[in-house]
Amino acid sequence: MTAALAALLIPLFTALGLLLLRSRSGPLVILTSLATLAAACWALVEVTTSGPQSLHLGDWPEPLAIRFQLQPITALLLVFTALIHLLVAVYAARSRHCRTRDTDYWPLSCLLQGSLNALWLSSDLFNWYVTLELLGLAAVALVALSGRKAYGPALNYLLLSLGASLVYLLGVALIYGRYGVLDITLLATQTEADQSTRVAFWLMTLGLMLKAALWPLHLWLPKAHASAPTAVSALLSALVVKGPLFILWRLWSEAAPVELAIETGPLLAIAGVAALLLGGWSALRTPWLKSLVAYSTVAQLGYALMALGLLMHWQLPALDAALWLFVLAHGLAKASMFLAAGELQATLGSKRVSALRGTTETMPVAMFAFAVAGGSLIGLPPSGGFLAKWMLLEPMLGQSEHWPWVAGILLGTLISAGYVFRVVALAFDRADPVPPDFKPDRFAHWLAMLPALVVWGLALVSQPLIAWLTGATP
Amino acid sequence: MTAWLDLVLTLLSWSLLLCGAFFFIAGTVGLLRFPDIYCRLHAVTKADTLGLGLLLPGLALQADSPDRLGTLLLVWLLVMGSGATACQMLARYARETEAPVDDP
Amino acid sequence: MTQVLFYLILGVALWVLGLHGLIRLHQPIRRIISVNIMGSGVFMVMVALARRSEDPDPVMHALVVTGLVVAISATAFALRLAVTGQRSEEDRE
Amino acid sequence: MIHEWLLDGSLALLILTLAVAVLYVRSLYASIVLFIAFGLLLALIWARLGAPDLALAEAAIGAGLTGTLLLAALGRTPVSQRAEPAFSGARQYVRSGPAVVLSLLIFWILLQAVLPLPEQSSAVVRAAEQHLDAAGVAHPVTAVLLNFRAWDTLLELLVLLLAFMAVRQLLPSLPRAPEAWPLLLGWSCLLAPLIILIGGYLLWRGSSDPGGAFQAGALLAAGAILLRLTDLLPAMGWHHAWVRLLVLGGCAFFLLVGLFTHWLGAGFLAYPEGWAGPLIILIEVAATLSIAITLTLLVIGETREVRG
Amino acid sequence: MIWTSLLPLLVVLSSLVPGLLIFTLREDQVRLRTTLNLVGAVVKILLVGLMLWGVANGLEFRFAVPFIPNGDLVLKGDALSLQFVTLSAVLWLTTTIYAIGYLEGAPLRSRFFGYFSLCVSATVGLALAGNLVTFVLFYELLTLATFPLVVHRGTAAALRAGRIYLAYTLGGGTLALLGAVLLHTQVGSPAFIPGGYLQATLGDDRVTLTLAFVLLIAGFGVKAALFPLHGWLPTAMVAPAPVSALLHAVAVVKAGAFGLVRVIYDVFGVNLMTELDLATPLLWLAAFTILYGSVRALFQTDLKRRLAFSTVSQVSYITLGIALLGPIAAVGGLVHLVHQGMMKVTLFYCAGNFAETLHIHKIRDLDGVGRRMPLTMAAFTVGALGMIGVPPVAGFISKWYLGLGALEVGADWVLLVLAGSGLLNALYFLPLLYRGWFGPAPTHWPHDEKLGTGRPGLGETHWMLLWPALTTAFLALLIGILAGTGLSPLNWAQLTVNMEFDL
Repeated sequence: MTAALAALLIPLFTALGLLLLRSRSGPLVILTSLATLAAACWALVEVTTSGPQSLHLGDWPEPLAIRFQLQPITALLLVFTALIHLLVAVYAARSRHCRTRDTDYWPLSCLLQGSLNALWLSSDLFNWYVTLELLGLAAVALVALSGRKAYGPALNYLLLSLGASLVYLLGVALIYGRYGVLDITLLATQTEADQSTRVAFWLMTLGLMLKAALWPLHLWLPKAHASAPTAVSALLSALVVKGPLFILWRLWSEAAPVELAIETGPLLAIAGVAALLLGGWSALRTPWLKSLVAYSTVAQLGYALMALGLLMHWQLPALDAALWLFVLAHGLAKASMFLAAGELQATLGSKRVSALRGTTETMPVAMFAFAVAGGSLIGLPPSGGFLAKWMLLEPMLGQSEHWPWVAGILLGTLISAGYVFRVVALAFDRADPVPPDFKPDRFAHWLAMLPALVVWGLALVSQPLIAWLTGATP
Repeated sequence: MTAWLDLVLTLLSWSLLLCGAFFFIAGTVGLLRFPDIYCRLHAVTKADTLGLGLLLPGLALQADSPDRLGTLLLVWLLVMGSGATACQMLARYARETEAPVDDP
Repeated sequence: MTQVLFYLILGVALWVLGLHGLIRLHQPIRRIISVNIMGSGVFMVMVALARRSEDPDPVMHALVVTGLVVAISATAFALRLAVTGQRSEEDRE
Repeated sequence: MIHEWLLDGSLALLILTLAVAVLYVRSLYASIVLFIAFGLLLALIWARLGAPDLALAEAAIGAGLTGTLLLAALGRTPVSQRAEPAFSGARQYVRSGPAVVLSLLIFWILLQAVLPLPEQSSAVVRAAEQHLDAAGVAHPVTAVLLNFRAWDTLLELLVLLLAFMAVRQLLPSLPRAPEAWPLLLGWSCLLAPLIILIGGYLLWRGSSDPGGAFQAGALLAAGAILLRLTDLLPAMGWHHAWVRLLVLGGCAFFLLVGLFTHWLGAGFLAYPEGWAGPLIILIEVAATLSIAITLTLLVIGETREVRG
Repeated sequence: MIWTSLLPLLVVLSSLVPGLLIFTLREDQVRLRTTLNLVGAVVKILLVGLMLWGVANGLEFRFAVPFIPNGDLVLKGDALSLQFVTLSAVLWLTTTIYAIGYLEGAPLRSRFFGYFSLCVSATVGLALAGNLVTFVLFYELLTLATFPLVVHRGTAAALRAGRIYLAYTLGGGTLALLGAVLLHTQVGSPAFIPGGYLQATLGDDRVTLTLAFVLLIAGFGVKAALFPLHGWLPTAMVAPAPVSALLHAVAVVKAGAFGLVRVIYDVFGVNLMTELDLATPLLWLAAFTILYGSVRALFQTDLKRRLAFSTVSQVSYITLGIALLGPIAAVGGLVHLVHQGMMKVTLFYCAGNFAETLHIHKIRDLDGVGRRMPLTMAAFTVGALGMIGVPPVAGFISKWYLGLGALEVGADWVLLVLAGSGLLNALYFLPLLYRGWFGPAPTHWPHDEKLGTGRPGLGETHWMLLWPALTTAFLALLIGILAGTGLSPLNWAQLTVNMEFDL
């Protein structure tokens, strides 16, 4: 647990230190990020060797204390967060086009990482509310870094995020009123499928869905993510939306009464399919590059939502692996995509998709990163996205009464292929290439490529990864 | 004897409270109905000062310890002070930003 | 009907009112106020729940205090964003 | 019995009327003023429900500071943008029929959910009562806030800090105050020491009675804002080390306590035997100052320095 | 790890590694790039030769790494896969030489040759794939690697073709993937075995089996250009000639056809196919596609488009052969995989030569070209006659076996299809030959690039364009003449079929 605590505290202390010293030192953040990563890896090793651990904060007994729970998934998410944060920090420190270098990006992103880590570790309903608020405020503050034009979307994001928290909080209040506990493990032993519980779980789910931008509560996301600075967009899409998703997953897979989960599952799964189709459709239509990437986040979260819904409906723990593979693969691919998109649009001086004409010639690395990451989003083998899709397809095709769901995946795949290749095909257009305004920054382009390669590289460790995920999730 | 005294005190206290409430209501009506800012300020501050000035003795008559009396006194002083200051600020602000009311 | 239930219902009513405002209104400051009313509704539910036992439940009270601080923090940020955002729109015109 | 209901009933009626009015009154200014009244009424209800801590906090934070913030925001909102677009009072309310029906439906569903709740009880309350002796403070709310669920409180301080950091990169909210008039100056001079006194009292009282860091911090912030507006307090620029220390002190000290308790083997945020009381007081002092300064800065906002 | 398990991997890497290296080269590093290309191609041929020798001597080549539960990534060299691998390796070498000549001085050659090598790696990986999961994986990778080649020119037409190509192939890939997952959920993904693995494990779940079959056939049928999934092929003609040659003769269409072979023989197996009666619709579809492609070819005025529709028709001979489910027909189908490859690649080289040297694109411009470029025209003639089925060119052998096979299983009507198609082939190829040899030569060619010496003979065009065409034409003739000997493709096909039908 010490390692996990270290992963939690290092970013927080870094943020405080930076503020205290009025420092905006990228290298320092990179250094502490490395330390966090090391701590997170250590936690992962610890949890793999000696099993899940839990810590009662303040050493108080069961119903009173807030409990930290270090499960294998938690440890994996700690590592994942640290990895993405480190990558984006390197980008923010190094890229010529990154406008966040001389801003409060550094302490804010550290606080963001700290709050995410607090969220992964916690298992207390109210504590989650506070971490969600922390996460939301940090995210909005980061979006607002992009200057005045982002204030509108940032405000909308903030208000909806606050509203969502209060919807969630009312659910928590009802749960407390009904069962008198806040700890999720204690709750799990007591829940019954009565009216109060049902309404409480629905409220919490709705709030979290809004926060995670799950369809149909996603409308705030594209504008917010697209108007943020590039480094921030990457953090938001890769990490922040996964926080509420994690809580949703823990709620439904651990605490909710089985009848309720079976009953609610199809609704979530249908919302997931709708997200895939409508998010993908919007991505196909939008004229703006970053909006396209942001809409693709909406669509891709549909896969995760579908996995969650079906997991609940069929009570199939095997789908856990699919869900978390989606989260990992999407996070890596999206980080890569946003960095590439940001570099492309900064170098070309235009935010339009149509400006990408001929970029395979002028900026081959960035475009290649975009395409490779897109391949994982489509789910082309042997990328991480493919593995996740495979894990999701397997139980669907295994029984003939589940077959209708396959249509959702099929259409989703085709639509994602549509919007990814909409960009890629344009990039091969040599008839009338848009000349770049600057000399391309090759280091930044390779940095964008890195997570995309990692997500394809998951294929090399796929077997142990899947086995670990299947065994690791409770 | 004490019972009689109690009754008188209670009656007195309640009549003071009622009077205070009446002035508060009158002040509020004035705030809503008077034509311009100065009149409204006049209504609010006068009526509130009077209303509070009646309410507090009314409550003081029901108080059971000197502590409570002290608190009530402090409340009265603070509200009087703030009310006067606020009224002055508002009036002056109005005067500095708007044309005088009685100008033809 | 007990006092607890009465205030529970009142809290829920405030929450719904706030939610309605958040969805229906457009003026940023009004929407911020709506969120605050929604928050008051939840807090009222929580305080009412705390009232169930003879000694009021300190846990709920503590949670509401935390909630209040969160609310003021978010409100301050939201208001500033709203005001600055409006001004930037004005500048552009 | 009946007058209890009379009180509860009129409070409920008032607060509902106020809430509807706040949302749908035509003038934004009126809406804000009514919202301040709403906050005060809420404080009254908290008191009525036996939650004096909350009543204090609500009066200071909910009504006072939020009111100031709202009025400041109103002052900076151009008149053209104050109106609700397509907002025409009651008529519009009627026209939004479906939304109203939906809201009523939600209300009905929630009603079903809360009906059985008054009969239930909580295991956490019993546990809190049991362990109150070991908590280091006598007032149960403070015990929960700073000991049983200290982690929540720590995160909440971070929320406050984050809000401040977020606001810092935007424009200052209050326009430069005009030169203070003598009456205001005099009154402020009189009021400020009193506020500091009461703030300190609230903080000290928190360990045994309602009160504590947040209420005290909010009150101190109110005093500081008053003094700052009348120029009786120097500008609190972020470049001053003391401002930074005070703002960050609460979180930092709290986190350090956590770190050291973990280091010493007691467990994260588990105060060692006998240290709970003093440590809580120290944390509360640091937190109060942090809260006070942060709230002050949130409301008045000093010169911005984030982007040149 | 012993060398027999590494060899399949090395065969794939021998083009993958040079490909990745080429991406990093600057445009002007021509010599290094050429060296890498040629060394890769030669090494691959040597490795494949080694493997051929090994398989003939009963060695087993199998490389496996874990991938997903119950589905390892397996590369395996068996008789069937070697047939395809050898074809790819040989044609890669000739096409590489051809492409170097073709693209001399053109921009973005590093990118072109990089993707070109990736494309061959994917094809070889697909040929060596030892189970369905691996096959689907390389099938998708092939799509990705070929797309940049199709849009290489970057013109509006190229982009349009690229989009159509992607829409078809990604859609097909997804269907094939669904089919593979469906089977995987039932029995996992065991290795391909002659006779199929499904019957032993999955008795008679008709619905699942039929659905899986339909999905897989629809998926692989896209690349095999089965009607109505052939639409991408003619539009993809805008690509540079080496790409057309590679796509149409080897990589893409053959990948589809090879997928069909694997599904029918090594996954479902002949017995199960007969039992479920799945082959008949496929047979009809193949027969229809053969005629449809020929008829459409007849009406094309553009040389490359005519060749493309001819491909649509010719690839379906393979499908026809395997769908007949008889050993002799199977031999015909399998051997046509190689034969059609050789002949069609020759035709495309020649079409490319005409276009590059004299800017001839339309059929009406072919008049008298045989006098200006006799050697190219001779190679073209060999290819065209082979397509029609004139002995002793290789095409005759395939058609002969297909006809015999049809009689063997009692599907006499197939003979009519073959005869009709042969007639149509003659109708659309012979006019070309007539124009080329006997048409009046124009006074001016559309645009004479003056490649080579500019005179008829060995210098009629750039030597790197001429020699590959002559080589493949010669090979097409040779494998036809030597069909009866031990190392001919026919013999290999026989060997494979003997295993499949357990003869």
